[in-house]
Amino acid sequence: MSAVTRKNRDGRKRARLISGKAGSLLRIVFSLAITFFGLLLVTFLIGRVLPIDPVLAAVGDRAPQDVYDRVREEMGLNLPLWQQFFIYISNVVQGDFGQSVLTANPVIEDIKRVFPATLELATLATFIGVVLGIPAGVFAAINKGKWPDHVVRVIGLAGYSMPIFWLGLMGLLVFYMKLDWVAGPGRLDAFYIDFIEPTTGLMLIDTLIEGDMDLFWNAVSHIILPASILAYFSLAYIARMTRSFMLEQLSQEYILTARVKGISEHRIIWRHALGNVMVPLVTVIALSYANLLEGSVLTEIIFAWPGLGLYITNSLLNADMNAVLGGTVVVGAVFIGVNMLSDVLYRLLDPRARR
Amino acid sequence: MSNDPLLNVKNLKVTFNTPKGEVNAVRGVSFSLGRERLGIVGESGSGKSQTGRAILGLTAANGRITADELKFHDVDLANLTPKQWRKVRGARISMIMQDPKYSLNPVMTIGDQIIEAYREHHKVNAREARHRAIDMLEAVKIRDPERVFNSYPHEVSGGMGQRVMIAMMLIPEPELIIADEPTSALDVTVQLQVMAILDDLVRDRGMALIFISHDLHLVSSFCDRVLVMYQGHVVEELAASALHEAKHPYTKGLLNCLPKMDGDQSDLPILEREASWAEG
Amino acid sequence: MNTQTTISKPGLKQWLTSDTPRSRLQAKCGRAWLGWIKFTENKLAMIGLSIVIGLILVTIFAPLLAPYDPLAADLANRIQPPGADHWFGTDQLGRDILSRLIYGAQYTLLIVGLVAITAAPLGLLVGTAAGFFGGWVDATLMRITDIFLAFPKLILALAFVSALGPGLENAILAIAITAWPPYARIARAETITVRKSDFIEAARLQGTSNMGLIIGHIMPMCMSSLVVRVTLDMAGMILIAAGLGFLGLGAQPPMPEWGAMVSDGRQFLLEQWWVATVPGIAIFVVSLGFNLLGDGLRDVLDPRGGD
Amino acid sequence: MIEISKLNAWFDDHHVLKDVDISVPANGSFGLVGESGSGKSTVLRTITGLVDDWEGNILVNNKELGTTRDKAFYRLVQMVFQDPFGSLHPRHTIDRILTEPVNIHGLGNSDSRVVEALKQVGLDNSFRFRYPHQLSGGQRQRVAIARALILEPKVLLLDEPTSALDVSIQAEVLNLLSRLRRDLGLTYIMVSHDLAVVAHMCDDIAIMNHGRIVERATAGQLAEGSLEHPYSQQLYKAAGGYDRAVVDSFVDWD
Amino acid sequence: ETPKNALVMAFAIDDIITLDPAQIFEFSGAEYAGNTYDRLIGFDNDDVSKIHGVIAESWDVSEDGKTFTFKIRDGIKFASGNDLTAEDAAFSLQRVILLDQSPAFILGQFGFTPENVKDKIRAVDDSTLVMEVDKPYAPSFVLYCLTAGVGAVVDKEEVLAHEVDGDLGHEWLKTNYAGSGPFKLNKWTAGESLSLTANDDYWDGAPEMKRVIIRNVKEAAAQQLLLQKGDIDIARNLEADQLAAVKDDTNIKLLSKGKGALWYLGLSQKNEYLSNPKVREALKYLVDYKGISETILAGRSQIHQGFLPEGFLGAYNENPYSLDIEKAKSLLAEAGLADGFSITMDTRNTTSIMAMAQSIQATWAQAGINLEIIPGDGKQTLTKYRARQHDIYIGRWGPDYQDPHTNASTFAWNPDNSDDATAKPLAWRNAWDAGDLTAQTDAATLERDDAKRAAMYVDLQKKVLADGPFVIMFQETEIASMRGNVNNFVLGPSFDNNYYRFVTKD
Ligand SMILES: Nc1ncnc2c1ncn2[C@@H]1O[C@H](COP(=O)(O)OP(=O)(O)OP(=O)(O)O)[C@@H](O)[C@H]1O
Ligand SMILES: Nc1ncnc2c1ncn2[C@@H]1O[C@H](COP(=O)(O)OP(=O)(O)OP(=O)(O)O)[C@@H](O)[C@H]1O
Ligand SMILES: [Mg+2]
Ligand SMILES: [Mg+2]
Repeated sequence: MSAVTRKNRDGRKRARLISGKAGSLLRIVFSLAITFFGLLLVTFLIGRVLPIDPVLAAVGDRAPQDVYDRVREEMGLNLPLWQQFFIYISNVVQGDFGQSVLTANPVIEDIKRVFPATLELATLATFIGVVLGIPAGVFAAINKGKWPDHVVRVIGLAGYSMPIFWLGLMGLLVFYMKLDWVAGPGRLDAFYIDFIEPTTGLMLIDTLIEGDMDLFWNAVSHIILPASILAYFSLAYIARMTRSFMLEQLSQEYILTARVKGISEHRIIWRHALGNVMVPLVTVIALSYANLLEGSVLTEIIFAWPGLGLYITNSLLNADMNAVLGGTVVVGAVFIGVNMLSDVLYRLLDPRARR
Repeated sequence: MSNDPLLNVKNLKVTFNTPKGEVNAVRGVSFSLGRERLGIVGESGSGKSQTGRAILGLTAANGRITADELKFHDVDLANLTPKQWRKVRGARISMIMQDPKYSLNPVMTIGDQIIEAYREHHKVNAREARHRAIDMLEAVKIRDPERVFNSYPHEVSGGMGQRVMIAMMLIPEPELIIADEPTSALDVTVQLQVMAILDDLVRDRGMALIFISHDLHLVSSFCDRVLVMYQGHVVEELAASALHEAKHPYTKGLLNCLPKMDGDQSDLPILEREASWAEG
Repeated sequence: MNTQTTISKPGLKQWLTSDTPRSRLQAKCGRAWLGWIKFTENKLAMIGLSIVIGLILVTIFAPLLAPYDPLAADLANRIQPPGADHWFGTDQLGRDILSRLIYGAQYTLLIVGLVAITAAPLGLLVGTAAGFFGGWVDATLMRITDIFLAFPKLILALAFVSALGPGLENAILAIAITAWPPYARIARAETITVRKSDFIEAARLQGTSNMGLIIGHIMPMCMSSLVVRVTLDMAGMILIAAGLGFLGLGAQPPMPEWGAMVSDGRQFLLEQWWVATVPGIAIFVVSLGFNLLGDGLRDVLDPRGGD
Repeated sequence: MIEISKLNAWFDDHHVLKDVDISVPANGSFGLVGESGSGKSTVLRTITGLVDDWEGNILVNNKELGTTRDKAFYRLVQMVFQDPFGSLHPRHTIDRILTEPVNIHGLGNSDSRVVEALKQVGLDNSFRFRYPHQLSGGQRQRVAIARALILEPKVLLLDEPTSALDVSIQAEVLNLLSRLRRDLGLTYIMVSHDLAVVAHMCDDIAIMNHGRIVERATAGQLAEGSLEHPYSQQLYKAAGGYDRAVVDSFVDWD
Repeated sequence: ETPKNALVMAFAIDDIITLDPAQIFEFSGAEYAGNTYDRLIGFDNDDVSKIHGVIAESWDVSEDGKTFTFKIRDGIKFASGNDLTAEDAAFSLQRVILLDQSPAFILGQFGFTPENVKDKIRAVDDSTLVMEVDKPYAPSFVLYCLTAGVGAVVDKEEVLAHEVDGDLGHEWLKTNYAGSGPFKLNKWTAGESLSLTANDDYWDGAPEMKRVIIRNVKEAAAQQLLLQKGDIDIARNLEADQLAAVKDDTNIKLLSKGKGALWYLGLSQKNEYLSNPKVREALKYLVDYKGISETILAGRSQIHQGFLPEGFLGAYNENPYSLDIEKAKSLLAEAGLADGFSITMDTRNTTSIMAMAQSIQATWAQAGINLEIIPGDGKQTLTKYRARQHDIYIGRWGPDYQDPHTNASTFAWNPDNSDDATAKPLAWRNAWDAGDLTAQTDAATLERDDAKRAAMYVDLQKKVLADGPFVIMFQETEIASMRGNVNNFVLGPSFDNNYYRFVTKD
């Protein structure tokens, strides 16, 4: 007969010691490293299983065989897989993502160029989505089952189910061609292209830095349509989630408490209920923002918007794997960054999660 | 105890529309209330809470209130606009909820929630309001009011939370407080301590109190008068001191079925319900 | 009260609504019946159901319903506007759009059906396992989920389609592979909220195995939020399929898949709007249907709601 | 039947149980009282294997318990939770809830066993195919008891089985539990914060405070109120209803 | 509205992967080089048989046909301000061979190797360039090859100033400029835009357009909107239906020019059905040439079945095949395939190709052939094609230079049909053993009499037409849609010859 004794109690203690502040930082770093490694590995493997010949992008279809063979060797494609991966990883660790075959530029340079375009678009779209989506969702929730609820729902759903290229082209036709409210495809009118030296890469900010208000308004009128169309998607999602979170909160006891205090309905909804709704909502918004930051290829094609989505897709279709890998890492980093940001916001908004 | 009635309730009915048909939660409750402590007891689902909520106009959206009379002083509570309600709620009639864990907004500090209750009804600046709030926290025997003022609800214990709740509901100095099982989520000893605070405050400020509970014993030792409810009806009304003289079999049954401390392990008497009770 | 009125009508209905079912079968049927009754009271859900049933019927009876051969090209008759001969006009190869729409219903059904039965269960399994076991299982599974989540979705889908070869089935598989991580997250969150609850511990005390707990006790708790999310995503799935089609990796021509029809038609959007718009509206209607149905299903799946 | 000695338990760094000793004879009934958070539930949960981090000796039916519990253990020991609203799976019918343990332990005959178990706790067949939310609190708690009984255990651990219930229903459930103990020869450990309930149900009582047993008493001693520890006395007084003077004499035990 | 002195164009330019003329081998890249670099010689866009000097004022061919001597024009300056000399020209040609990029073979086929090129191509003095080829090729063959992009002259001093690790400035020139053409590079942003500025000192007259801005717009519909709105001057990639739409717009006019590119089906001879000559012939009767050309490609192509595009020396412009299902059926019956068969076709997923493929699919169905279309992105289908894993490939082939040998050497030439061959012309990709045609093709390069040479090519084309594994269908026509006020935009037979320098705006 042996009593149960507390096993490895000291071990646990020690484990707990590591789980202090430095420990949790260490754990975060470790899990980030794993995630990135996974991303790289998956991308790399994709590059290998892709039935697209990466050499073709570099030499074209009509190159003679000897050029083809030489370039293939230059690209390191004749090495064993693990060796290629190892070389790639060790370069990445040194901050070198290599060169893109398609643009003849270092991948890093390319990303510095295309990511701000996407960032600008996604940020504005998310902004519009949040500014319109939350009130729409609240409005639907407080009118649950009545016609405003249905209207919000159907409009949201329509945004969800129309292909973006349809919306994009129709938007161009109506607002650009017919009504002349907005400018056409591109980030600036074509003959302005050379007028602006990218500082941040964000056209709205660069034009302001330049101090040229004409350019700024030109940039605004270019971005507003694609941003609105992207926003439609996040709006639909945000409104819907807001609605359901709101309904949940409105049935909570503390709402009753607020009513007992004689507080106006307005304050109850926008301060009390929404304050709580924002807690889960930041995660939703962050996720939809992160998704937009991947870049929407279709929007980018239609609006001639040189963004990340198009860059990665195009690179993938040409098996320009350095570019794809670089892009994936950026998207992954953005994703993780946005998630961390949402965690921070979550903590900020929800005192229960602090400490 | 002055005898001019604060609240007059005649034939109050609360009916809910549900997918399964109508639910009559309260079926004709009448009573009048002066500046006294009135207890409402009854088993779960007997309509205690709904009676209390109807007085504050807080019946859920699918519910309907009818009453021959529902008057607070000369205010007809049955026909108030939302705006008029806001003048009554908090300022003149208030309610203490059962569970502080769920009844306080988790993302607002306790201080903000108390101040909000006060400033809704008193035009004072922020500093003044803060002052009042801290005083009030002290009044409910919170030892470190400054700290609690800046805390969030999850950072205080249940007993503390309930004190905060009391402070919040009393700060606008209402004339009538409805306490819906204010202590049943708490430990026995804490429960009594919280009740003592409530007792003191109500007494000092000359408020009327409706105390809702399912614990007959507790209610009778705390209140002046007791209403016993069963299935939406008041089956008996008695003075607290006269509890042992209760006549209604339901009331007696409730009293009997409490286990005693005497260590007697024989079966407890069981309440045998009769259909006729539900007719009122 | 309700049952009182039905008792006067004996027979099947009484058997179904009996308060004291005599067998599990009877109880099951009765429950299904009650669920159905509850469902039918939800008008929006009924509209959704009719749309989905309509889609299924169209799929089954396509050959009877379609006025033309959906594949018959007729270059002389291309891009005709809607009219008496072709209700929804013709496309760039002179094929009747209505007929293509009718024959295309099956692919839409296939896409949403297959993704729903692959991605949702996969996400559910991963999420519940991670949430339930916690510790390193959770860490591992969630890292994998993160990797897939952090991966650009279209790239993943594209890569899969490219690797497996183009075609609808592979496109569907690719979509499923990009679709599961959010489901895993939802399921995990839900699992974490319930795994410490009394009813799970109670079940454990009955000697239920971990697998039993996950499948029998945890998964049902995740179902309603998952169903809603999946039905909400259905439109997105049709659209991703369309997007893959736009990039040429979706359905194989001349398959009249709706997304591919929209993307083919975009070229004529400015002048001949109907070519892309008609299938676009079809996608909208169907996703509306699934959405309404999903909301209704959630109410039925969650026996607590409503009463 | 149950011998517990030197039981300690931790949640992370938090030392929740400190040298708890309990001994319950077969067919005995042992009561644990104490304020919220004093560790009452943890004692029961440690016995049933729901607590990972503990040390000490636990003997059930003369068998020493290790860190894991096997199926056979659960046929011997069952537990009823405090909250009848949380301990039944909201998506399972009563029938399924009761059938599952029967199937897991391969007892067979689930149909008749379920009916029998329901009858034991005084529920008729009309409840069998309902969902928990379609039952009242008392009925739910009966179902929870039925679930515990369906495996025909010898020991029943009761974690505040009536604290969520109305007094009238509490009486019914308490009577039911007494009857079952008599009829089936069960052994109970019952946790409650209500002295009267424990006094009514149990032969021996322990009063817990901050993870320690501060006092032991028999039902008789409790009835007389002859308790020594000041905390016990306070509990005893509190059970007498609201009395302003008594409340003022309370001290905080934080 | 665009400024008067700037030309704004929407053009799918994302195929540009380099700006180094020694490497450029893509359509839009060629157009860039054509407008920014001068070559030694050029040809008349309307009559390619007329070859004229550009940087070379004149040239001589030696008796034995192996030595070419060019006299370099005086007074040409590079954008850098350096004088252009024969040394620059020699360096440029040597550089092509030394760098050995994709288009290097255009020069390399004349016997230049990295080892000998410095001897064989050399500047005798500042104004004389000598080039020695290894065989007595037809002079037109050699000259046409020099009109291609590899003949562009780069600024030796400037390029070498940016040399890294002996790369002859290649890395730098990929994204920079060192030429003497009518326009110079302002900025290239890959996948986004290309902007050029006028060379005001251009020896042959400064362009009127001071800036040329080309924006990458992939979506044809978007190009249409931009054009109709007047935000651009020229839209380059409108498809059939957009062209139909803008035709009615009075503000817009169209300019078209037959290009060298051919649309064809490659029939893999590894396939048991396709290796049957009767089947090949049947398939040639099973394309709705007229329907596709008039509807799907409306205006952007003409029916053309010989492997040399119209305008090339020796082009055979008869089109013997037309849609004839009965004939095809009887041919299939003769082949013992009266019940048809199933086969796949790898198809790029662009709108036109897809539509063509679907039309073909529908036509073949009428003859009992079940065609499965396997869509894929360009590089993907191409990878498969190059690996000889297709049944049928629907493709577009553009000549590399203006000499007939460019197409003959791919459609009618296959020295080694084994899987590991070193030369992989289209004939090889379709596993077609061209037999005697290989030798005949080689012989044609050495025929110095143009008329005889032309006859040889006509003969080759007829043979390929009759028996080859190619269903050549159309010759491409390029259409530029432009605002009414844009004049003198020039489209040439290849992208090298699309010129901006003459453009004026009203
Ligand atoms: N929104 C609602 N819809 C339908 N029925 C309701 C609603 N709210 C309350 N009820 C019903 O009204 C009846 C009275 O409820 P009430 O809350 O007043 O009971 P109670 O006496 O306070 O019980 P407890 O002691 O459990 O709090 C119950 O049967 C309840 O089911
Ligand atoms: N899962 C857990 N994780 C961390 N701490 C816990 C956990 N469960 C219980 N505790 C802590 O252990 C202590 C004892 O808890 P326990 O539930 O045993 O108390 P109790 O006496 O049953 O109280 P109550 O009367 O409220 O049920 C408490 O301080 C509690 O906060
Ligand atoms: Mg209540
Ligand atoms: Mg407990």
